[in-house]
Amino acid sequence: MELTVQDVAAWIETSNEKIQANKEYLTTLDQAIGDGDHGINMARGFQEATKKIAEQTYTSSAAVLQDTAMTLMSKVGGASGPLFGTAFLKLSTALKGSEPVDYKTFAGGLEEAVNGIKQRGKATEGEKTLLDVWSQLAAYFNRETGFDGEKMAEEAKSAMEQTKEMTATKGRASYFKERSIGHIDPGSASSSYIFEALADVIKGGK
Amino acid sequence: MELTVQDVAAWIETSNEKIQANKEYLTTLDQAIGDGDHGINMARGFQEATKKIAEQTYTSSAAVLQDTAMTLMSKVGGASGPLFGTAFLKLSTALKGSEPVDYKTFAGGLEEAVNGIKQRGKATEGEKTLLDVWSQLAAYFNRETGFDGEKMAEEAKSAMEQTKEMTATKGRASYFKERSIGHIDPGSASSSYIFEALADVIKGGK
Amino acid sequence: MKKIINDPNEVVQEMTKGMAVAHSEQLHQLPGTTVIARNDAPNENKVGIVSGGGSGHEPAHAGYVGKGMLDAAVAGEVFTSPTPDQILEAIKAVDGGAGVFLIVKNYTGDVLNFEMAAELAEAEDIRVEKVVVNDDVAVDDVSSRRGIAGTILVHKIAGAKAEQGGSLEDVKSTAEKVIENVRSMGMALKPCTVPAAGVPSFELAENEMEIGIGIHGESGIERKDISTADDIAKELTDKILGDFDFSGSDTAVMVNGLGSTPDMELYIVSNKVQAILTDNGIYVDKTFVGEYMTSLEMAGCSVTLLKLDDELKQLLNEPSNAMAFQG
Amino acid sequence: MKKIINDPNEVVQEMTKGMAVAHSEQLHQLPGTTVIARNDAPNENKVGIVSGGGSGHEPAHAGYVGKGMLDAAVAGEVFTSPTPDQILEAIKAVDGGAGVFLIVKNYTGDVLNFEMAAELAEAEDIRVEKVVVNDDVAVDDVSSRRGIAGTILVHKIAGAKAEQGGSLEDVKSTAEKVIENVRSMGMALKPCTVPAAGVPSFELAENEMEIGIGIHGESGIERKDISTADDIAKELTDKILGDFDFSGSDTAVMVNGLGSTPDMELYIVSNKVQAILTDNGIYVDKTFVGEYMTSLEMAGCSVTLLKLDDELKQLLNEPSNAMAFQG
Ligand SMILES: Nc1ncnc2c1ncn2[C@@H]1O[C@H](COP(=O)(O)OP(=O)(O)O)[C@@H](O)[C@H]1O
Ligand SMILES: Nc1ncnc2c1ncn2[C@@H]1O[C@H](COP(=O)(O)OP(=O)(O)O)[C@@H](O)[C@H]1O
Ligand SMILES: [Mg+2]
Ligand SMILES: [Mg+2]
Ligand SMILES: [Mg+2]
Ligand SMILES: [Mg+2]
Repeated sequence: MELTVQDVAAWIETSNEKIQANKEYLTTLDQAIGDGDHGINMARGFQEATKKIAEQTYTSSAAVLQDTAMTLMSKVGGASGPLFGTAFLKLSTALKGSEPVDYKTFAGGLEEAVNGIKQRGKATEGEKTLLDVWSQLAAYFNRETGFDGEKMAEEAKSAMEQTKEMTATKGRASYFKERSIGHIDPGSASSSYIFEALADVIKGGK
Repeated sequence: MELTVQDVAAWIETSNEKIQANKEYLTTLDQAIGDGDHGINMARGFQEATKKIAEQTYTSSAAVLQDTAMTLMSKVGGASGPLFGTAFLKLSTALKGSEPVDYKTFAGGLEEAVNGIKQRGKATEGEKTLLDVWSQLAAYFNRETGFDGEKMAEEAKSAMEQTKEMTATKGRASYFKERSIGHIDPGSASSSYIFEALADVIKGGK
Repeated sequence: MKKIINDPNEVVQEMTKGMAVAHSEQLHQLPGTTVIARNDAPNENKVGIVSGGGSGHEPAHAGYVGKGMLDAAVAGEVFTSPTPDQILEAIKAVDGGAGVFLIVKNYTGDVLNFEMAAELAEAEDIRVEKVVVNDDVAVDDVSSRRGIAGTILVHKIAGAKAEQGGSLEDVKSTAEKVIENVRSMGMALKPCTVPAAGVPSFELAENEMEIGIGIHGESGIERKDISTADDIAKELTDKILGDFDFSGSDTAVMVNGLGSTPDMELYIVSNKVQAILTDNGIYVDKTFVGEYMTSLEMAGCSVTLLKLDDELKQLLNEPSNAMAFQG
Repeated sequence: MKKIINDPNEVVQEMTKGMAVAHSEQLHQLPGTTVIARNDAPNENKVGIVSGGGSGHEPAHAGYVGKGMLDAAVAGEVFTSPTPDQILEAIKAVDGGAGVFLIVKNYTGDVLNFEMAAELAEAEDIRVEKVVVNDDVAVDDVSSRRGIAGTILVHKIAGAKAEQGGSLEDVKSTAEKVIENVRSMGMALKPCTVPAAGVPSFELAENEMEIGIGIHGESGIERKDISTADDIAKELTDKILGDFDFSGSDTAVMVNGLGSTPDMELYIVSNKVQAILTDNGIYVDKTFVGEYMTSLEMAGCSVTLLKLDDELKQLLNEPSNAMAFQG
């Protein structure tokens, strides 16, 4: 299968649904090892992104993702705003000109997104940040050859779960040092919802 | 009987004991219809007055009461400081030259104290203030002809109890208007302890 | 009781000492007292301005000691009026020959102690005049009205008048004009705890607020469910406007925090107050938002409105170098 | 949640609007943003100074907008860094041709968003430089140290330098000198509640305090039983003195309240801090006591120490008309 403009728009919409539904849970995660606003930030940003996309008719996936990126950048704030903004912007750029989006192009776009996050956040894998989910998903996409909703959702969940045992060395959670162990990283949780949303779209064959 | 210098010093000391023992109760009364500092204020003032008196040897009751007055004036603060200070100062002035103090002189001194309180506080009887206790005691002394600890203590207690049914129209309790009904006036309670202390001294024949 | 203190009975001494040390370039403490005075006091031929009252209302009153405002502030125990001997020391320290002016808040304790101090000063041949501030419209009976945040505007304007060389009578009549034209109204969400008492001075349920409360927790007009900032602003402002006719006037507005209310909330209230005043044809010349007259860590706010004429406007805008007053 | 607000999601908009209306003689809000700017901005050939960050730290940052300090402040959502587009608006509004200087607190969110804004501004041919303040010695790793109350001293000194006509490079190197020489350490007794969250951001038992906590409730060094003000002052000051050698130096001291700690308690702490510094042969040139960098209604305080040379001393003493800074 390939991703159509409608699929990509549905992805953002479904991400928003999941984030709204888990807004309080995300905030609780951020209260444990951060400042308790992650759910609020993400819910605000994805709400606006969904609204923006619903108001427009798009002819390219890249355009959907670019509007998503710009909205997240200007509405989320905090550490996660520029990082998610960068991730979607890099993905958008990589997808430009491919319509519908084939698997390989998307996998390459994810790699670009990961590089963008790394550069912006000066983080590497294992520092207990949203990068850990994006990076593991990019690697998974690189290993595989076609979209598989089931496996992708599993991969996202497991990547998120794995942050639980890590010691945070970036972002607010790093102030907790070893005490950050045992808590899921909030940004990884919301990243996992984003990939689960994509999995839903793929499974639904939308 | 007549009051000696030792009796008068014992009066202040016993007043202090009673006030210290009831410090929290007085504060509770003031929390209900005031600002919750009456016990603290009185305890601070009488502690200092007792200390001052203990440090000195006195040859006149008037001198004991004058030092009491000045100490209360400079250590109690709030509304009650100047009022108790004035009461003891007027009493002291009236007792000057009478040693030991006979009943009539003391009764006259109480009347002066009442006038002093009225003038300073611009209050009259029935406004639910410490004046109500001092005024009722002065009237009682005027009716009777000799010191009687038993009856005097009863009179003080009943005067204090009567403030419970009054509506406050002076001091902080007046902000509560009718809601001040049902609460004993804190300044009346501490005044009652002062007269009970005098009753103890008289009963003890000290 | 969660407080950063040492001995609950020494809080006032340690606070005044802390102030004097922190701001020694400008202020000092009179030895053996809790009086904070300007380093340049007494100023020859300038009327000395003294205020004070119970502690726990910081920055009132020592925060307003400085050029253009008070010459000295007398700090009593927490929520307890200072004693006449302390007030007398302040009066003596700031008398530069032109007399001393006392700004007293209308509480029995403050009035009695300042009155006695004035008598003692007069006995020492110092000319003393005073005003009693009663801006709190929560109390119906005008003679019983409490002095609350409006007091700070009296400090400012009387201080400026004295600094300009006004006589004792001038300062008094200007201060009286401020008092005639100033009204305040407050409310609280959470009580405070007097250190020596150790327990909150009153209780408010999780969903309750008290309208018209005094700055020591004295009873207000009504206890009811918490409403929005806009409703609260409206309730406080309406009560003030119902008491005094400000329509068509130039005014100064103060939105004052009682201790633990964030500036954020005060500005949200101020936002609505300004809108209400505009709707009522009242012009706002100057706005003060912040903690000016607190009640320890009480949560809540008060709104103050002062009608300005040209003299008051000019005096309000004079510079002041008091620590806690934004010129 | 006991707060005087309307809609928890509108607190920042209503606050900034309230500020602009209250202080319209001096400040205004950039339309469609939560940026507060000086009315006289941009000043031709003066370096524009911009700071900002999450809201909830009032008076930081908008309270420091004024002559001699900031040209504009950008308010993010509560405890959430502002976004690049808003910061860009501030930069554009204050650029008078001499470039714009950004003062950023060291939080990932603030750094990332200000960095992106700087890139956007450079794309529009505006010269931008920035510093990242990391004064909080509670964090061992220097690169992760948070920016807390010391930031205000950076605002003051960089602002004065720009006002004197310093170039973008001058302002930057002076600000860097402040950052090299400033250290802070805080503690909390009670948490605060973010309006949109509705519940306290952390819990502290009735008898507990947290040493080294951040201004958003980020974890500190140690949670333990509440001790006396003197012990707390000593713990905070010792940690600072252990991190940087202030001996023999002239310094500025700031004792900052986190939101609901009465001035009384801050002065009691200040009193002890001064004594400790004197014992250590450290000379205090200037002391600030009050709420400068808060954390909504958190209870607690921080101590900041800045080593002064002649330049810093002179710049610190320059006048400022910012609402929340006592010149
Ligand atoms: N340097 C970084 N690189 C990558 N991700 C980061 C970095 N710092 C923080 N994050 C992510 O951001 C999340 C926190 O986002 P959020 O709570 O919205 O912002 P803030 O920390 O500013 O309050 C963390 O859970 C983490 O996944
Ligand atoms: N005008 C007055 N005349 C006489 N007594 C008064 C007057 N005002 C107050 N009091 C007395 O003072 C008492 C309160 O004293 P206290 O609590 O020490 O002072 P404050 O009210 O200043 O806190 C009241 O209970 C009342 O008896
Ligand atoms: Mg967060
Ligand atoms: Mg009382
Ligand atoms: Mg009192
Ligand atoms: Mg945040």
